[in-house]
Amino acid sequence: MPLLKVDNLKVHYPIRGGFFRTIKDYVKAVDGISFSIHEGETYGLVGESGCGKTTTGRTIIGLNKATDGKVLLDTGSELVDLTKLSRKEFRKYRSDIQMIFQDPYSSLNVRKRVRDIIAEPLRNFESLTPEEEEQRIIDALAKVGLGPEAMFKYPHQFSGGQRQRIGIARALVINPRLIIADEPVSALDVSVQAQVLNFMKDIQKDYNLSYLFISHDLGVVRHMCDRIGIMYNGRLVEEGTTEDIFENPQHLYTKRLLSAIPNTDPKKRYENKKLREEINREYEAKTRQFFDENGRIYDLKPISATHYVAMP
Amino acid sequence: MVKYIFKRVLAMIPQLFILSILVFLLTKAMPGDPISQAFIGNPNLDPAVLEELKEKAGLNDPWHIQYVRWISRLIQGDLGNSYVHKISIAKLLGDRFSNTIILGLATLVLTYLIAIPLGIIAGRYQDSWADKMIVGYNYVSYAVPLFVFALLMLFIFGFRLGLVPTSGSVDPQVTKGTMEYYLSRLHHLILPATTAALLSTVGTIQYLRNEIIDTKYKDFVKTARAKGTSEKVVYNRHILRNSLLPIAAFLGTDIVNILGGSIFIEQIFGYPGIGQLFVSSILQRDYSVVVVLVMLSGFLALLGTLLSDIILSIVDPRIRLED
Amino acid sequence: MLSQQQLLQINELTTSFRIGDEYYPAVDHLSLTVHENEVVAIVGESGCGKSALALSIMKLHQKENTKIEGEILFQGKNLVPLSVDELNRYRGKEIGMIFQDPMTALNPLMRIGQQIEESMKNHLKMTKEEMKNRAIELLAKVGIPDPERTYYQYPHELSGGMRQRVVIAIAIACEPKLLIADEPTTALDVTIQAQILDLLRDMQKEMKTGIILITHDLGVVAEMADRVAVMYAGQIVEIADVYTLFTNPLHPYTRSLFNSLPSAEHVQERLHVIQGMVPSLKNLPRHGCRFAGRIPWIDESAHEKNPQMREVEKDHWVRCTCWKHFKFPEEAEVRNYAVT
Amino acid sequence: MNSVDLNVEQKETEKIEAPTGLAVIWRELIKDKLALFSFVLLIGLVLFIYIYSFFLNQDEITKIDLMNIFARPNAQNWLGTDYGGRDVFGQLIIGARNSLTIGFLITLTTSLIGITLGVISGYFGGWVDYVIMRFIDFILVLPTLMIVIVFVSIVPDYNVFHFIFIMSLFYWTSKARLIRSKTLAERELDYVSASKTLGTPDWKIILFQVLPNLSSIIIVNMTLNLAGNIGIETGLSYLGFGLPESVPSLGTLISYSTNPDVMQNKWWVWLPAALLILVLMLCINFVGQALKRAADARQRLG
Amino acid sequence: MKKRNYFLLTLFIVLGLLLTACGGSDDKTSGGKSDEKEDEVQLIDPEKDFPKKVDKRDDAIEGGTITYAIVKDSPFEGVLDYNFYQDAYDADIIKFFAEPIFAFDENYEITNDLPSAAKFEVNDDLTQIKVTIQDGVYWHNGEPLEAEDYAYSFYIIGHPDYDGIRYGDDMISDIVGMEAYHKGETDVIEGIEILNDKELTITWTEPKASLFKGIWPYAAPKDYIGEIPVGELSGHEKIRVNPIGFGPFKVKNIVPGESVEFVAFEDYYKGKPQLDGVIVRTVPTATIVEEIKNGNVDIASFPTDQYQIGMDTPGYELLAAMENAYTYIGFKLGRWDAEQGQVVQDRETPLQDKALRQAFAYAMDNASIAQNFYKGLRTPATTLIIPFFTEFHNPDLEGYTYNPEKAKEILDEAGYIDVDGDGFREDKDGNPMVFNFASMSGGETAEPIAMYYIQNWQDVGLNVQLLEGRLHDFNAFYDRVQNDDPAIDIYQAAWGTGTDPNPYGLYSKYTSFNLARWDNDESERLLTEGQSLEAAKDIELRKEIYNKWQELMLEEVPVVPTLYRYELVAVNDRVAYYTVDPADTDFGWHQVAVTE
Repeated sequence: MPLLKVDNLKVHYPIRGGFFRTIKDYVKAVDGISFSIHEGETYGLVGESGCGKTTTGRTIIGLNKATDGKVLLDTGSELVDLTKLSRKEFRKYRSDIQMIFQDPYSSLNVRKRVRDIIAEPLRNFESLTPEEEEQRIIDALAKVGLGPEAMFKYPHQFSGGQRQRIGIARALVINPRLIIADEPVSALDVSVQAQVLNFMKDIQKDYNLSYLFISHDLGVVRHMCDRIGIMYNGRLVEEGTTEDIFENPQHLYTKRLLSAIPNTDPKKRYENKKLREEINREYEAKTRQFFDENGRIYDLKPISATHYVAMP
Repeated sequence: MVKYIFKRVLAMIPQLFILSILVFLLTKAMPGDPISQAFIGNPNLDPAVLEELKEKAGLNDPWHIQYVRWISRLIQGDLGNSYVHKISIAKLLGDRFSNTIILGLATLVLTYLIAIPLGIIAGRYQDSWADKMIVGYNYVSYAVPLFVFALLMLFIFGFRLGLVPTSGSVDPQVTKGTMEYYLSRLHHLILPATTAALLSTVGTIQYLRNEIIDTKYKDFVKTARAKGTSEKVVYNRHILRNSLLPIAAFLGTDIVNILGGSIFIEQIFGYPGIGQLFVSSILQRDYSVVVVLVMLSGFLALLGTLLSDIILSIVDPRIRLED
Repeated sequence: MLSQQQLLQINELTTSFRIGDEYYPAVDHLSLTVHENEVVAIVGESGCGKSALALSIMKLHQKENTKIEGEILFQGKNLVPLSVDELNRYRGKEIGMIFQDPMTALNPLMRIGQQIEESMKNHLKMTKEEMKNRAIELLAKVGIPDPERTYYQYPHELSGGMRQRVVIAIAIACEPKLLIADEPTTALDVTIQAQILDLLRDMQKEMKTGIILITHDLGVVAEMADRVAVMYAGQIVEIADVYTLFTNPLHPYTRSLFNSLPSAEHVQERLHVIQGMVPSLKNLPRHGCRFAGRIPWIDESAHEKNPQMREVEKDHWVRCTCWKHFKFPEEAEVRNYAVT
Repeated sequence: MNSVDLNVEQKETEKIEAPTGLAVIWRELIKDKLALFSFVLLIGLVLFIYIYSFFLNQDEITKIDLMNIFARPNAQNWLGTDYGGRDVFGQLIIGARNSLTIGFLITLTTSLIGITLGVISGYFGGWVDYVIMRFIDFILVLPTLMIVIVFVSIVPDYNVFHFIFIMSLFYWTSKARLIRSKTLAERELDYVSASKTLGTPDWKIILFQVLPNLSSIIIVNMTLNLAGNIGIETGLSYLGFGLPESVPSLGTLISYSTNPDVMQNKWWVWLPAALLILVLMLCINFVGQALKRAADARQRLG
Repeated sequence: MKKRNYFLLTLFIVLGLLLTACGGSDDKTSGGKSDEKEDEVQLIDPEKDFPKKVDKRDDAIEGGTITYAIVKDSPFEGVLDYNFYQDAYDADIIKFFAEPIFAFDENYEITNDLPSAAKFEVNDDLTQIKVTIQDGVYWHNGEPLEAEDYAYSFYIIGHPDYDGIRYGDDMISDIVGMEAYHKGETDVIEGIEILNDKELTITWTEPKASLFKGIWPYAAPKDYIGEIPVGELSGHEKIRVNPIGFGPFKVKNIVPGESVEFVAFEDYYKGKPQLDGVIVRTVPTATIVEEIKNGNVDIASFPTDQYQIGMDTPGYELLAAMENAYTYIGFKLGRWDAEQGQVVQDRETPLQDKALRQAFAYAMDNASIAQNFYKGLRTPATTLIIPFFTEFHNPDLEGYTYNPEKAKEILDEAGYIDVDGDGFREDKDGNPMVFNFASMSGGETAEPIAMYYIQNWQDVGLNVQLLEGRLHDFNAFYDRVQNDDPAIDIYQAAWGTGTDPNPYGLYSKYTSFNLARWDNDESERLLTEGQSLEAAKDIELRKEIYNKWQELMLEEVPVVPTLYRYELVAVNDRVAYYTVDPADTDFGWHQVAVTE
């Protein structure tokens, strides 16, 4: 039984217009996707901007409202459909799912000391004495490699990487089982990015965490994920293990995406370019095979035990 | 566009409707009434006639009946009659309304004529001497009460220097329609409009200055410079147009403010417009006029916001009026 | 490298920004040469001064709080002392510029056509008709599908990729000899990035333009550059042709950078972490090897007192002697150091 | 995110160094000599006015003295007397106190309404926002001055509190709009999302997360508003719809200048009040501008 | 540090502006007057210090134009017809082009002895008048003035659709058949009989003692406006834009609410006017003095509260005339019973005690107010019939002069003693007394005067408070006073008397204008007698009756007259002839001329 099962999730935003703000149309940000995440696993959700990957993550944790579909969380005793919960009811499961945000600058309230930032979930869910609370904070900070003196500082006194770690400490302090990481390193410089990525891997091992890792950077995704779903236009076009995706991409879009990654070997640049051109030609030629008459992506079909492709 | 405008105008109706009830109630709550006040201090008149006149005018009915009567006449395009002036309000407004509109327009135009160059100078040469002068002027005009300033202007330019007429909207001796007539009106307009404009520039200068300073460092300005565009053109074509845009958005509020200010300006410069009429109507409890004037101002303000939306949609390609 | 005409020669350029009452150099005595038909990439993390360098060449900084010293010789003519009017003869005509963010680089109130024509209007004596034709031609050239329609469109009607193409069209409108591309693809998605890079590369070849490519992405460098300069803390720490640098990076910073990069091509267990943080402009170390503080396990004596660029092999220059002594620490150590 | 121009590089440095809240404001004040001077002057004036007025006997000051009408400034009446033979200096102090109090209270009440509605509107969005915004649009187009004048003629025992009440009815809208737009921006920031995912209830997020981040904007706005609100009754007093004369205010004193005789020959009656208002407003403005700069720097932090 | 400079700079700009504004006149006042300020207040006796007319007719030239100012803060209403106007300012304009058909003598009674458009005969019992229109009187449109025109005035005022306020006057409503006409029952007023083009008779249902003063003297140009329905008349162009009369000047152009241009009417029956024309325009109070000084206006009423600045500027002369009005303070004693149509004096208030009212009256320092606030341009009032009515005003009555000691004495005697030592007297039973004093806003000095009275009363131990701590605007004030708001105990108001001295309309128990709601049999008897036929015929008798009444009112003091008023009129030196004396029967606008 997977820890989290997303079943045919849809998020449609109404476009309102006119004086009476009537609904004119919908933006189908997420249009029916299904996947599941197992315990201790990192599931990567990849795609270009606007493909719906962030919306998916935010919907799972209840920041957006789902239009349709289910998000089933295995709490150990029962399966809970998170989409059906009010914000109040959701509180019970907050400690199972937590989130790490993209921008380490805006995700921490600059007005608060680190201590208060990390204590926020504790104060919401547990009634602790100040001493207990302090101990928990120190523990959490230690988990992310920061000393207890950090407690009394403000976010701006830390570097981007450190701030991202404070964000992670905040998520970790209530011992979640699943962390949704929405582009956790895309705002960071390469050197700092490495730090955070290493560290995320470390704590995953230490606490048997599951990640939903949302990113547009295929390099990072390959480094981090066990399984990957490729999203396009609010739908999944391909899903499989990291190896499936990178070594044996099937869907045209996946191929195109992979070919677009700049290769760090300058000698291969002409080769790459040729490959890209080829794939582009193929993409233009065969689009109809991969999209139905409405331009919608087909449902996923298995081509191996782990590998699914959106095919007719 | 036409459809949009139509819808917007339609949407004004409920707003004006609420406003009308509000104002109607408020005016009815004012102590005294327009007819009684004519009798006070006139012991030769018979109080019985007063009652008769009040009854005839329907002033003794409960307010909702008066309101329904009033609104149903309004819907038929009849603004009603002034109790005090004994004339239909439409006629009463005639010249006064156009006076206020002309004064308002002149003020608006002058405001922009003064504020835009100053705002540009202040923004472009930020922290220069000129900028500091302009900002200083801005602070002072923010702090000086309108009527004190207006009186000072009147005394200096009207009386000490004798450059401009000191009251009225037109010379009584000129005949309507002649060149002389229009020149005379213009002559009478200069001082009140300039005075009002000098003080109402505050917001615009401030805003334009900030906007220019903001825009100055935007990427597309860098792009323009990178093309080898001269500074003059960079300012005129790129920075200015983008900075002026938000000012159009203030047209609606500008109109509200100028109408509010006209109450003072008209009072001080003896300029017969609706502001002056409003104050005297309040004092004389000429309800019907008060209500119409408030509604009219509200309507003008609504029109102003509509106008600024339309202007914005024309100037700014990013904004499209949805139907 | 092919021996070519020198196009741009930067000598001892120092660009300082005022913070409070003092000036702090963001670019510190930097020298660099760009040849015709050559793509020189300048790579480094944010705050290393690479963008300051790009803007210094065209003097597009805020005048009030920037100081530029040194020499920028464009075809032998020093641009630094020129007035804005004199510079305008070069801007757009001889040197074109591509900005990072296509969303903000275009004037939202002007039609695309006008914006492209502007530089032609500034520099070329052309009729309206000619300008329009050329603008449409340029739009076609940068791969815009319906150039005639786009000519009349406003920026907001175009997607990010399309806008960046327009920005490029603007930059090449007068066929400049030098293009400065400041992170031209950072704001774009990978697939679009690939297209834009290909476009740039093709055009560069066709027009034999020299390009200064500012980027933080080593992948982009590998795809585009002929020569690479690695910048750290306002200085170039290593410069070499692209093949040499990618196969044999020498400076500890360059090597750390490569090692910390996750790759889509192969799987690494752990990434290298550069210790500490990028120093801010105000706190830049001004003496000795500026990278020394971030490789504390290397003995101090390995660094030069006053590190200089040295040619270690043909056309491969490295700053400071510490590269000779540099090695990555063991993994256990890495974890220790990472915890700060 | 590897944004590149100079601003960002400067921002980067400030990011590291900027302290929070009051400290920035204080630093900004100290740096700007004019603002500091204004601040000291302002505090001095306000303290003087409130403390001094505490020792003044209002009945004594407003006592009509027919033998002493329009006395020029002299040893007894430092600023002479008005047309009732009343001491102008005393009226100036009490008037300034009243005007300041009115300014403070109007600022306070409008802020309270404006912030509450603005934050609610911006934070929740949707139909709540729609309704509040339409309401604000409605109030914005109201001919405020006219309605206030009508209102004044209705209330029989029109006093300071009625005045504050009426003004507060109309003057909160721009504040609500400002706060709404800032809240909208703030709401999109991840720290709000983070708080939501951490199970913090909305009201707590609004009160303890969003509001503190808006505080500098609120402070700046309140300061600048205060300047405007102090002078707010002057105009109404001129039209004769201001406060009753028995409640001295700067507006009453200034509106004596409507009489050309007073305007030209009895400068001591109205000029001190006009100058005091000017000085107060300028001081508040200069301080406000310094605060604004401080707030901007803070904003860069966000 | 540079910024400091512009802080100062802004201050300098403002100061600079101020100085330029005040500069001119500042030295004048500071030079001469500052020292004398405290020791003496220059006293003026308006009767002696100001002339009533200017007459330099020897230097006058033919032609010229003068500007006549209407001092008013809002536009004039423009109801330019005697039958309809309500606002005195409109009357001020009408007088240039329209006139009564009769002439009035120095007692404001109609006379046949002066040149006039019509002569009359009255029958013995004063029930009928026969009016004969003179020849040679023409309307501005060239039509002759006819009997029908005079009759038409009554047809307008009596008409059911008439929206003016003149109908109630019994000189109109008591015309035979008028009531039926007013109710719309008939088209003809029986009592108005047109004998021929030039003659008509008007008959009243009962003798009219005040016929000579009260008869409606205005005609309406029937040829011109007869076609227009009466209901539409007041708003009609022929009244608003192109009104006509048979007065000395013709309306040439009206800028609504703002100004009127008149030109001489060549065919004026008293002779062609000297002037070519007159321009009438409204001028705000705030600027009138400047306008006068600058010579922008030639004749204007001069605001008394700005008298100080105007005093010594050359170029114009100030004329003074007593206004037919007085200010008074009234004590609310009862209420108006609309059903019965009479006053019921039933309020439970210590003010019912005459002694208390007298004490109030003695405590008031009207003389100081007149001198200090008005520089003598108002004088302490003595009786309720103003000196304007020279025949009936009793100059021997001193009225209540300021005498706080006397007030205290009266109070002590009557038993109003301060028992609890709070400085205020309690009533006879030892209960605290607080009186609310209502006064009107408007007018420069209204507030300090009200406060001064309160101080006066408080000085003698009467606890009077300003109603709601503020003054109330005209309408709010009268609304509450008329409706007998129990919150008001004492009020200050003013009455305009018109030209009829008869105080019945203000003080009879049957009139709602008896605002004090005072009901006294003796007063009622005197008032009725005063307007009886006998009294009308016998002026001595009437004098005696009104004398008694004045004395009675002083004794009973339901109201205390406080001030009589003088109006100042500024006349430019170029004006050759003008008078403000209402008794100057020679005066006519056609004689006004200029010297240059």
